[in-house]
Amino acid sequence: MISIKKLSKHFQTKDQTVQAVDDVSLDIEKGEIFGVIGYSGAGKSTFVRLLNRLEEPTSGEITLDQQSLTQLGKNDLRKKRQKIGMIFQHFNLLWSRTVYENIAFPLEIAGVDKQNSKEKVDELIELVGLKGRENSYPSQLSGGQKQRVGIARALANDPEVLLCDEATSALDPETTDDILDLLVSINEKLKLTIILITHEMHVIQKICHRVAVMEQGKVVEVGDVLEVFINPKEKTTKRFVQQLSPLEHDPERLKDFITEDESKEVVKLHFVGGTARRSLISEVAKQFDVYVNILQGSISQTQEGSYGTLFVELDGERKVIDVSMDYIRNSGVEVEVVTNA
Amino acid sequence: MISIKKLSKHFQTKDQTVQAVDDVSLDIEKGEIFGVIGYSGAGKSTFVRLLNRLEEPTSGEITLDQQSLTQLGKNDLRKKRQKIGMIFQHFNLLWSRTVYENIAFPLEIAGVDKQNSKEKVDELIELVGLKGRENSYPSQLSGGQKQRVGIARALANDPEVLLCDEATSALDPETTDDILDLLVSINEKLKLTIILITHEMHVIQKICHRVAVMEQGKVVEVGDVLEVFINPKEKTTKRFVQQLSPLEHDPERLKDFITEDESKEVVKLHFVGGTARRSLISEVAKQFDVYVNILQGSISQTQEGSYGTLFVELDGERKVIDVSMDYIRNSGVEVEVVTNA
Amino acid sequence: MLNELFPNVIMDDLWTATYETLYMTVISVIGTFILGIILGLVLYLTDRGNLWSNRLVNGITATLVNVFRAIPFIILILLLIPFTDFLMDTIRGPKAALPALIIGSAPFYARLVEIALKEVDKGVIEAAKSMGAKTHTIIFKVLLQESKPALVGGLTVTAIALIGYTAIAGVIGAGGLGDLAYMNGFQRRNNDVVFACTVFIVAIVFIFQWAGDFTAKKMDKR
Amino acid sequence: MLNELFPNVIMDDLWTATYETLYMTVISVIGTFILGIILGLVLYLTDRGNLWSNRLVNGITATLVNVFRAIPFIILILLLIPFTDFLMDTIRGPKAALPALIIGSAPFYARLVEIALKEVDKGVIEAAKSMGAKTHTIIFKVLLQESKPALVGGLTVTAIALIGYTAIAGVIGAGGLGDLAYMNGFQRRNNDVVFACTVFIVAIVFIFQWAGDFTAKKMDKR
Amino acid sequence: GSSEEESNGDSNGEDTTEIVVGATSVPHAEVLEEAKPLLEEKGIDLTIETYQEYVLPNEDLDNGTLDANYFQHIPYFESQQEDIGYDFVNIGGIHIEPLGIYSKNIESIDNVEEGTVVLLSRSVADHGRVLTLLEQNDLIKIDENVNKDAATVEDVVENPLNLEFDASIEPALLPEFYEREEDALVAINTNYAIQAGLEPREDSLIIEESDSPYVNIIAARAEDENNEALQTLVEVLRSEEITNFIEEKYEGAVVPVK
Ligand SMILES: Nc1ncnc2c1ncn2[C@@H]1O[C@H](COP(=O)(O)OP(=O)(O)OP(=O)(O)O)[C@@H](O)[C@H]1O
Ligand SMILES: Nc1ncnc2c1ncn2[C@@H]1O[C@H](COP(=O)(O)OP(=O)(O)OP(=O)(O)O)[C@@H](O)[C@H]1O
Ligand SMILES: [Mg+2]
Ligand SMILES: [Mg+2]
Repeated sequence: MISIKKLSKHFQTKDQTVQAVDDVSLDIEKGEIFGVIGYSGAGKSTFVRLLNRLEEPTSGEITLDQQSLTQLGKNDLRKKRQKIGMIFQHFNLLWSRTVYENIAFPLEIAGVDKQNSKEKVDELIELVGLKGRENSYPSQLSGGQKQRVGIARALANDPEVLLCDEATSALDPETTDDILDLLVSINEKLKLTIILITHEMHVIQKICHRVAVMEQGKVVEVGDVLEVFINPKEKTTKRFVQQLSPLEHDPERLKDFITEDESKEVVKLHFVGGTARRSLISEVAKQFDVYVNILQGSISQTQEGSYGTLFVELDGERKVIDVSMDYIRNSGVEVEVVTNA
Repeated sequence: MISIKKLSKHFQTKDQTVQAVDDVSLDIEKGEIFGVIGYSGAGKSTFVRLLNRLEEPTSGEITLDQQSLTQLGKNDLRKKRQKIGMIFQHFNLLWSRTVYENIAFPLEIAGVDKQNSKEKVDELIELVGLKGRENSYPSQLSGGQKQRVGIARALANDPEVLLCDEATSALDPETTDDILDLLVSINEKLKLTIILITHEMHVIQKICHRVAVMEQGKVVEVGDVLEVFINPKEKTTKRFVQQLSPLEHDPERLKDFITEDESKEVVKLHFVGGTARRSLISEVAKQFDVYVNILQGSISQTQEGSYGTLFVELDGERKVIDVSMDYIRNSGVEVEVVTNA
Repeated sequence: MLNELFPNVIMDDLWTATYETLYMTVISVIGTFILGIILGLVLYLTDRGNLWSNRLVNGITATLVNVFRAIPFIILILLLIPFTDFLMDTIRGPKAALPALIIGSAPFYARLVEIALKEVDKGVIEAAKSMGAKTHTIIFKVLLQESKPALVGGLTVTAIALIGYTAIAGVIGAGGLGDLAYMNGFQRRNNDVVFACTVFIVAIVFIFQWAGDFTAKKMDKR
Repeated sequence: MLNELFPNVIMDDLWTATYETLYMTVISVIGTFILGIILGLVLYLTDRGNLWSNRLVNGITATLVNVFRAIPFIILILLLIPFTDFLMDTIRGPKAALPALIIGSAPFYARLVEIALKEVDKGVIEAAKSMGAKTHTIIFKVLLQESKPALVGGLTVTAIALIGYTAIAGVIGAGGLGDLAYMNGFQRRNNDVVFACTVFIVAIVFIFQWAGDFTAKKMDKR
Repeated sequence: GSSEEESNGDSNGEDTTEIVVGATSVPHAEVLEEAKPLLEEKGIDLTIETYQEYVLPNEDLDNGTLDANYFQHIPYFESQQEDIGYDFVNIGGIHIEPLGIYSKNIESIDNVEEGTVVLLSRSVADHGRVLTLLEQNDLIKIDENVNKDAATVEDVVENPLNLEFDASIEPALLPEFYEREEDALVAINTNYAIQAGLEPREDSLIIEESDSPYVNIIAARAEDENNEALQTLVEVLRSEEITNFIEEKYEGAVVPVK
């Protein structure tokens, strides 16, 4: 549905040229929820701003529904944009309008009549939990409340494509979940295509179908969410995936367990779904004369089996430990001995 | 060090009175990292803004270092504020100043000479990863980059108290970690007191000593981080704590495992530190004729033992399952049978 | 008592002059507002990087605006006489002063409008663009709305400057308080008349300023 | 050729008048800038809810500013004669026009300054406050810096209005292009002189406007 | 407009005639105001239009806005006719405003020092008068080829004392300059001099005599030369009542034409 070809955007500052987006090619399907992650300054915001031509590309092409967006005339672009909702990182609310009026704005633009508009806006206000604050001005709202107005506004005109720039990063987990559920339900009901920038991996995990990882303007990795999560290739991706179980790699806390003692070995077990049996740890305990002490980590059940990482201490004779490790390896779980580096 | 007594702040809007902060009493120690969490609109921002009197309280008192802040004269307040750094939710950078000049601003205010100022600013720019962008203006920065300028600015004048309003919520995990490490190291070196608003629980977990939970202007729960995490009392708190292992409570995904089958039981094991042995699962596997299948959950090692939650399936004869559960319970781990509600 | 302090002040004249001043000011403020907003919008929109970015139109408008600000007001009045005659069917009296007053102050207000529009947050304009707003909508619902306090502030300043201009318009018999002060007061050395007129003008200025401030404050929801 | 088209234009006079206009405008722009910024700051800072919030001072300043804007310029010149004599040691010529020009336009610029300051983001003022900045620092490093483009824009508008005022200042022999246009052009029906003077004034207006726009654009880092 | 009123007046015939007369504020408009009730008695309804300067009243007379004007003296009237080509007539002279030259420090016109500043009104209509007065006292010489009444500062051909002319002062401000520019010669119209508290005959160094050619007249379009209403206007303005009024009110600053 959205096809991006060799898209680049350069900014000229006094000292240097910043290659905010650098030769990006991508295809995003209709009805897909597409996540974009990357470090601060990687070019994520610039990338989505190119998608509705708020930023004119330096080079490259964007095709939306067979139509070249980059060559669209002013008027056609305007019409197209009415069907592309956008949630801004900095909200960009009109301070002169109340919450209600801000949300009604895209409807006014699209020429929806007052009655229908009111219904829609009231519904959205309810959905984003701002009931009772309709007549407040943005300056009277908290950060998260402003963000929610921005979200409601972007959804008001039933867009076909929704661009979200850190739409939930000012929100608490409860509100985030509500908003995400809302997005998923619209996505399913109306085949809304969503492109979603975030640095919160659980957002990606919860609702995205595919994810792209940006680094210095380039897309360095792209794929199905689970695939990328299970098998992150790039260092950046690994760092992001790690966020899902933030404690697992805390070397400080593992240090105490890593000793010279031959009879104890700290290993990292990496469950990658598929063949891995769930009862692996008790199987090992039963079959071999070792104790498996779970130190830290997290594991979760996905459609395709267990997925996650556990750090465990194997406690037993050296030989037995080695055999157990082989056994675990053969069950389809990656095993890695952790040493003090 | 900071003592807050019956602090309240009301806002008057056209339709209603918003009780943003409502009768809050708290004590925060010197050198403490104090987290504040709560839903959007709970009054967190208003609360910290009261602490440096950017917002005048409706009633109540704040004492800082034995001095009543609420009664301080203009000039004394000004001097006091030089030692209270603040990171704003919306950055509040001066658009007319470059990155370098923005960070140097508090030093200019404190009258630090050019040479010393330059050293300090260069060091901070390096620390927040903006080397090479010193001469950019805020309008040329990404959201996260702006946030980092705000952080560097708040730290420039070696404050004694640091107020952080969602300081890291626009940042990717890597940068967040770097910033948090930086805060911890300053906290340890210089006994910096930090009051930190966030909705990211891993931030609280990683660096806070104590945490307060706000709801509708009130502090509904406050305590040591681990304590609150292990034993959240309020519904809000529970919802936040859940964020740390977002998958564990996903009832959708557990459903498949919960069956009528007598020989299989899904239980939730709650490790609360202290006496719980790490090798519990392999012990059970060895001693009883059951298989322990780890379904999902996460566990981590803290100074005080294992802490976390695992959902496991016990697979064996009914009687043996019951005995195993007793055994586990006696090891100091909370056991809860999960049913389909 | 009053008669003693103000021996030369004729109340009827003062009221007539007040009426004339108000008549000229109010009508020309309305005209200036409309013309100034249009010119200011054109200046802003055709500037580089903005919605209608167009060097030529910008250049022409800027030239027009500058030329009309450049011509000394007294000469402007005289130059406009044929135009005034055509438009108003008279070249004498308060009515005849209106074209010159409006044409003299609209370019000035246009610049204030331009400055006000430049202060509008680029982000909200982008937001409106991203919703597919027509330029028309962006103008009326974003630019003019978000700059309201500054537009009203600028209009207040212009209105008060206009009161000053009406005094000059006395040369074509427009009357008004400034003219009364000059003709019956200043030229005849009747200080009481000058003083009375000034008090009346100050009162009008205060009312305008107060109304402007009040409206601007009311509109400012930041 | 030029002599035929402009039979009555004496180039020397034109240059002298240009010099006089520039002299009066430039110096009074500087004076207006300083005085206007001070008054504008006082108006802004003493307003309700701002740093020095003070009804009395605000009221007095507003009154002063309004009164001086209310007095017709010609009468202001007359009223200021003793003051001018004391200050400048002459009451004739371009130099003598300066006090009236400055006092006449500073209140006007003050209002534009006030409007510009109101547009400064409250957030950055709070940020400066939270760092314990002195009011002095907030004024010079935040308020004036963050409103620079609007301040310069307003000054440009004021400067061009001042060019118009210099024409009126002709009544005390201040000279200048506006006066030349009136005396040698308009009064003697020498249309060529009026035209030549207007062209020169337009040129000056253009230079001022261009310089102002350029500076404002350069300063605007948003 | 007033031309309509005029045609109304014509159609109404004998009872009332309306005339519109343009005048400058002092003393012309004041004199006309005084004459208004007298004219009413004679069936003439007078409308006074006040002007601030000397170009528009002639312009308006020419284009029919006015029926007559009363602000200019004969030399200016003639130079205007010549320069612009108006077809006007002088219906009658009413008064003279003698112009004087004053100075705070200079004791006598014979003691004028080299380089003395001479301050003149910015009204071109007055320049010839002042220069003629100076020439009569041998301070300067005006180009013989120009009409003395229309002479300007540029027409001064001999200036032995190097007098420095400044001819751009607002006439009403001249008394102020007299007070403060103590070493200058200041040419002040008598009306302004009196209003500023000067005694023209005593305080002036030189002053125009009553045989001055600068008689202020009622001017009208040539076709109205025999207009009855305008004739009546002149009559009334020359009547004893008005003459007395002028003498009393202006104490010598305005001298009625006999
Ligand atoms: N100036 C104001 N006028 C009226 N109401 C206000 C004002 N400022 C804040 N509020 C209200 O006070 C409440 C608390 O706001 P606050 O900004 O403290 O929330 P918060 O906990 O920081 O939320 P978030 O996480 O969304 O930033 C909110 O309901 C908000 O709408
Ligand atoms: N107008 C501009 N002029 C110059 N450089 C710019 C401009 N806008 C963005 N940049 C630079 O382009 C790069 C990409 O910016 P972008 O806003 O796309 O990053 P991002 O991935 O959204 O980061 P964040 O997560 O911090 O919001 C950054 O280095 C930024 O500084
Ligand atoms: Mg971004
Ligand atoms: Mg907040």
